Amino acid sequence: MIPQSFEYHVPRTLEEASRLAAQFGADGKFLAGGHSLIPMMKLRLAAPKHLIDLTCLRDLAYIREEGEHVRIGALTTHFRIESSALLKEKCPLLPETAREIGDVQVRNRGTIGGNLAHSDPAADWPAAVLALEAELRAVSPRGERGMAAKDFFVDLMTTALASDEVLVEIKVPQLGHGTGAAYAKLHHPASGYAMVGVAAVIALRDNGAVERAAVGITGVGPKAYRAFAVETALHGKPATQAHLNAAAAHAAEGVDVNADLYASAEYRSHLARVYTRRALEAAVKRARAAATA
Amino acid sequence: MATALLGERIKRKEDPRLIQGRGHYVDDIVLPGLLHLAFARSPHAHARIKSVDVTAAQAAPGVVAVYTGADLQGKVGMVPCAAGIEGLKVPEHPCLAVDEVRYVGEPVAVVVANSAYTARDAVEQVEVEYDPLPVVVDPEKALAPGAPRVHSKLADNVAFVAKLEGGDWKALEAEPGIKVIRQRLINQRLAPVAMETRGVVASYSPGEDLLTVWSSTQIPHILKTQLALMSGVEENHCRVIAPEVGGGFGSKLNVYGEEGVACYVSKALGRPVKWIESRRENLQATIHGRDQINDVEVYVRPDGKVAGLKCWIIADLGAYHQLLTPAIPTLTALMIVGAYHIPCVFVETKGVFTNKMATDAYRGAGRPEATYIIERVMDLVAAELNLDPVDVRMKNFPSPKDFPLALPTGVTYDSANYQRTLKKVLKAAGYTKLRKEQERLRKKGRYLGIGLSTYVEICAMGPSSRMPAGGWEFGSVRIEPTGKVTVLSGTSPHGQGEETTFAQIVASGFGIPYEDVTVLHGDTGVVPMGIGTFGSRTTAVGGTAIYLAVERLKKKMARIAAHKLGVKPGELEFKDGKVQTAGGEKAMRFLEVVAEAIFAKQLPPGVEPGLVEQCVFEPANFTFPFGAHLAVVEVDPDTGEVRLRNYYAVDDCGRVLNPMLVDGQIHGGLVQGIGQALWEEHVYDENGQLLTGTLMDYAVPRAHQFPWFETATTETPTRVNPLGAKGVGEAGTIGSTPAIVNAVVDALRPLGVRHIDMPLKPEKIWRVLRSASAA
Amino acid sequence: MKIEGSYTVQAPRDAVWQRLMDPASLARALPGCEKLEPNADGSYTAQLNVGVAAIRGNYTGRIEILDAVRPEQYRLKISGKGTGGFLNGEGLIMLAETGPGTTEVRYSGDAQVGGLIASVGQRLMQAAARQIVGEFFQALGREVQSQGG
Amino acid sequence: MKIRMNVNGNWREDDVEPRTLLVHYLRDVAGLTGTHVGCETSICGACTVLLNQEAVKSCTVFAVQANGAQVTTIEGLAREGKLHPLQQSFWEEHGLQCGFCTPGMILVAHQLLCRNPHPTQEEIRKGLEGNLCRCTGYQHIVKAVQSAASKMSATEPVRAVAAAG
Repeated sequence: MIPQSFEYHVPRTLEEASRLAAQFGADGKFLAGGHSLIPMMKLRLAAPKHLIDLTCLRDLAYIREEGEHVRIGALTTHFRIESSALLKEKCPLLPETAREIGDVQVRNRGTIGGNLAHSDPAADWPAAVLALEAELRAVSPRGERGMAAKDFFVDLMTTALASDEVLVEIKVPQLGHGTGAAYAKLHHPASGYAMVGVAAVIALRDNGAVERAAVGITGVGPKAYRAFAVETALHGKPATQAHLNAAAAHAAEGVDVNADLYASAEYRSHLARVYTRRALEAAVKRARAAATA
Repeated sequence: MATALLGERIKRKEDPRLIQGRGHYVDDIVLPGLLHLAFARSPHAHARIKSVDVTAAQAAPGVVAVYTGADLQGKVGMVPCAAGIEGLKVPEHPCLAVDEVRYVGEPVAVVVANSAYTARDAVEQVEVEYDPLPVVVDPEKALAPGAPRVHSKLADNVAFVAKLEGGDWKALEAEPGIKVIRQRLINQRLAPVAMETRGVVASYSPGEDLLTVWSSTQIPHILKTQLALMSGVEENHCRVIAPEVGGGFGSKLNVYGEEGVACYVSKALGRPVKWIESRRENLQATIHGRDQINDVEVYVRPDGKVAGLKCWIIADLGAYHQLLTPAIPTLTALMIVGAYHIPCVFVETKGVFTNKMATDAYRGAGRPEATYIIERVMDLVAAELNLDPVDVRMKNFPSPKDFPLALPTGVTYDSANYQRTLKKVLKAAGYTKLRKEQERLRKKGRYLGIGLSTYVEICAMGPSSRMPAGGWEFGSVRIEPTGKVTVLSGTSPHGQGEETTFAQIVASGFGIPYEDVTVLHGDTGVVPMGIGTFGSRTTAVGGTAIYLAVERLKKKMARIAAHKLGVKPGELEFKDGKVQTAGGEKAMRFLEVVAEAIFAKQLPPGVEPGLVEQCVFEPANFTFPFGAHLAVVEVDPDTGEVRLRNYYAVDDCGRVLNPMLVDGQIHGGLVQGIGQALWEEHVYDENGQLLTGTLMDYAVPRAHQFPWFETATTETPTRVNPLGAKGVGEAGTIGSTPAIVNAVVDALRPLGVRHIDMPLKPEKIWRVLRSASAA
Repeated sequence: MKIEGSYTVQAPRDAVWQRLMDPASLARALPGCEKLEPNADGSYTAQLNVGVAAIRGNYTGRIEILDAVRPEQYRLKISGKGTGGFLNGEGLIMLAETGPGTTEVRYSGDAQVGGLIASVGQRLMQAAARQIVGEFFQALGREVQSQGG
Repeated sequence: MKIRMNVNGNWREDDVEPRTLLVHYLRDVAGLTGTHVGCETSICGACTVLLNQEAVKSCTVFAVQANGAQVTTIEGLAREGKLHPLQQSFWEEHGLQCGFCTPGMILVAHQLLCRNPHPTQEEIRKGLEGNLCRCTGYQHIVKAVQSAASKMSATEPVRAVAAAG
């Protein structure tokens, strides 16, 4: 319950934050909402010597529409995303996913950037940003760069971010005409984490065939992943139940599936298939609705 | 200001302080010079302690002292066990381990520091070298010849074997047409998880030689006696206070090593010390519940009449005895026939040591296991004979006229009408319609299940002859010169609301405003004697003591008033703040009578001044509340997830004193019982490591997992006490678990499913579904 | 906890074996290794700062190589303790030449984890173990390459 | 490190270790023991307070992170000796037993009603998902929130608890 001592730093600018991180190396950690890090510090699983609090960088908390994209500042809380009227209209998958994270207190405090940078294997945001083919933008002394979501998640709690790099923005392309998205999750009964969480985006052609499918899955493997095999299986096919079933069967293909007290690897693989099917079904339904709207 | 009557829905006296954050739990107590304790605990399930090096910890900033098991040897008594079972092996149980550790989380050393933060830092610096020893986790393996022994001084891991037998087994076994059904049932290990963890503040004043202990406990008086024995401070120099206690559920019906250590340290340093358990420690080192393997054999006649029941119980006791560890599974044997007239019974209970934390009383304590066994048995019988579970139950219920009913288990049920509660719950749920709906849904490939449980429990513990350390309860009532009434109770309620119920008893007895009554409890310096709050006894036993004290006072006041009014005491009644004749022609205000009694100017001859009476109530028997529950579930055929759709409960706890509180007790119990059926499980791996070490893994039920509970009561008063109340604290927990399991098994019946062990995690059900579809 | 897997190193079997037996290479390849000292009995004493991302702990332990059959297989015995509790493990390491200049290292063993990590890290343990082992073999691969195979 | 915080309407300044959790700051430094600690993994919600009017688990916030903020604890909910409608309803509907989870429950319910003055039963249950109660079985808590919702909408718009008044 009581974390180890650390030094606390409040940088006023991104540059300063990045410089501090470079200075402390492995001894330093960024602190955003703190809802991934502080629990681990209280158990003393993590004991960083320096905490660099980013929450003073208030201009990193925003949601705005720019052209074909929605841009979300990394320090935007889950709740702001959950309740954003703009996102409900432009990218409803994000509020839908936010709603499934932790609980109201966690959503009030936790941030999308912190969640993604921590990259817990059962966190919800990774599935959504993967399925939305979002771009994750980061700043370091070397400048700003963008990473495709599919390249961002490297391994268990390991991302493509360098240690002095600050995740600043999640840039999400708006869904086009005839596109639907959905998030289907099974909550762990104790932790609320995803036993399996599947975000699916489906674009339908006028003839009802699948133009594009993107599926992000969390909770199943050591990191969240794009289920390319599922996507490929759907591409160009009519979105019939039989095709959705067949595609969903690939959900855990090639993944080193997690096992814990609540679900063996075998069962979790099964859950991945069922929840993928459910996410696909819901996404197709919404895509059809969007097409007729 | 209304005169509170028994049976009314009255708001609680406890609440104003609690809803404003003004109550004081142990961690809220601050004393000048307070030091903080942190315990170094074993990461091994079984190991020899080679060395304990405390030099680094001692040198850490803010550390005042560090003590090891060796330091305390001979200076603090053993952790006590009060269970009296013939032939029971009682291994030594030091407060801090000395040579060997026997479960993960066993305390090895204690750090004393000037803040909780520094204590936490320093405890990591206690260096313990361990030599791992063979571990035994599975109680069945612990019974095998040559199994590693938890206690090398003992010949084997069997702590006790108890047998209970009744009825003419020879005749039954020879009976033609008798059918025998066998089933193994596992009642998994649970963690009580009171929202407030354990905590203790000990403060020793050398000048007065006075030890004051604030503990989050259900049994302050028993704890006082035990801490006196452990610490060597004379008992009349010890005071134990249970302040606000944030839930107990049996886990605080105990005496823990940490409490003994806190007393010792305070005495040794002459300063007050505080220890607040972390949740991790709570899951590791506060007692666990349940954990039995039950092998049953049911002897049933073709018409569904159950004629005999055999059960072999293996009870996993863990590594040591806590206060009542071995006694708990013996309650299972006592209640194994449930609400049914089963003439032949045989139970063998084996208590087994393993390298785990001790099990002990957790809400229901041995009775949920019994109810689970017998209620699963009823459904197994129904399935086997293709009968409706309702019919099987009705066939085996005793008639309401059969009570009091002596059973082959050696107990006598006081009063019941099982038929009535069952009929009432079936009506509430619309049973016939539900069965039709089930039929319809089955055709669509949907699995709806309907599960029943018609439980009976043993409560109001209990006659002293059947209890380890007395089953009476103390109550006293004192009327102050201003007419305010002070009630003392030896019980120690911690959420049940007896400050309210007791005030109702007193106010309605005297005919005075409920607001004029204050109930004090949980302080051995204030309440002279007591047993505590557990076993659904507080109202039925503790409330009766108060009721009787009120009656005694009323007699005295009536004598005084009669003397003054010139009437016979028997003509007077207490009503609306007056003591008056039935018609109200002659009356004195309550306060006038009080003044007469206390100022003692004109007392009748032989009447002592003052208005204070006490009573130690000794119940002649236990009480046996009962009820009928019905659960409706739907199983997701894709994933095995269970959704609880409806829950109906009809409970009979005798006379209801405050329906709102009864409802609250039932609801809370239901959630715990349903939690066991569906989610909760405290898991050790094969090396004795506790895998459910935080609330991230141990699933405590949450609000969104439940439908609206439809509850109702029937009232079959008991004659065991004059209140007619039976107790309701554990009913919901006891009744609900089998209802859920029966419902899920019922849902899967078309697949030929006969039984699934708890908790009914989706994966288990999915595997059943999958093997059924493969078959 | 069962740990098993395989890893392919682009080097001949002898070269891989050599690196696996070389304290200096091991010290460089072991994730978070701060110290690795040989003991008189042929075992090593190691100090590691090991973990995944922010979840790290300091461990002191003993590594033993037993029943070595050069260059095919050996048994590895590890015991250590530290801030996260203790770890005891034993496993079999097998080297097979799967092609010219390609060696497959297969490992299978059983690890017993106790203390803090066991009681709070259940959910992540298997994946973390896999990742740490993976890091080791990756580093070992680099070792072999840099030593010129 | 020096911090300033407005707790229940009063500004205070204290020197704290950076690692001091907000819950410990409130309890041990500010002496407000109505906020409780029930777990150590941000699960149980007993430590819930309002931080700048949003419900947070004060065991998962460092006190230094709340520097300059407004905090409302259970002690700050009643006004001029008058119970908040939620407190009143928890009392009337028997929404508590041992009382340990109650301050957190009341404050999270406050958050819920601020955002959704007329929640359905399901929305209430969902709103309580971050708070554990082992005593009540939740039903009376749900009832209490329903009752508070109707009280609050009958008398006044939901009163946001602004620490500064």
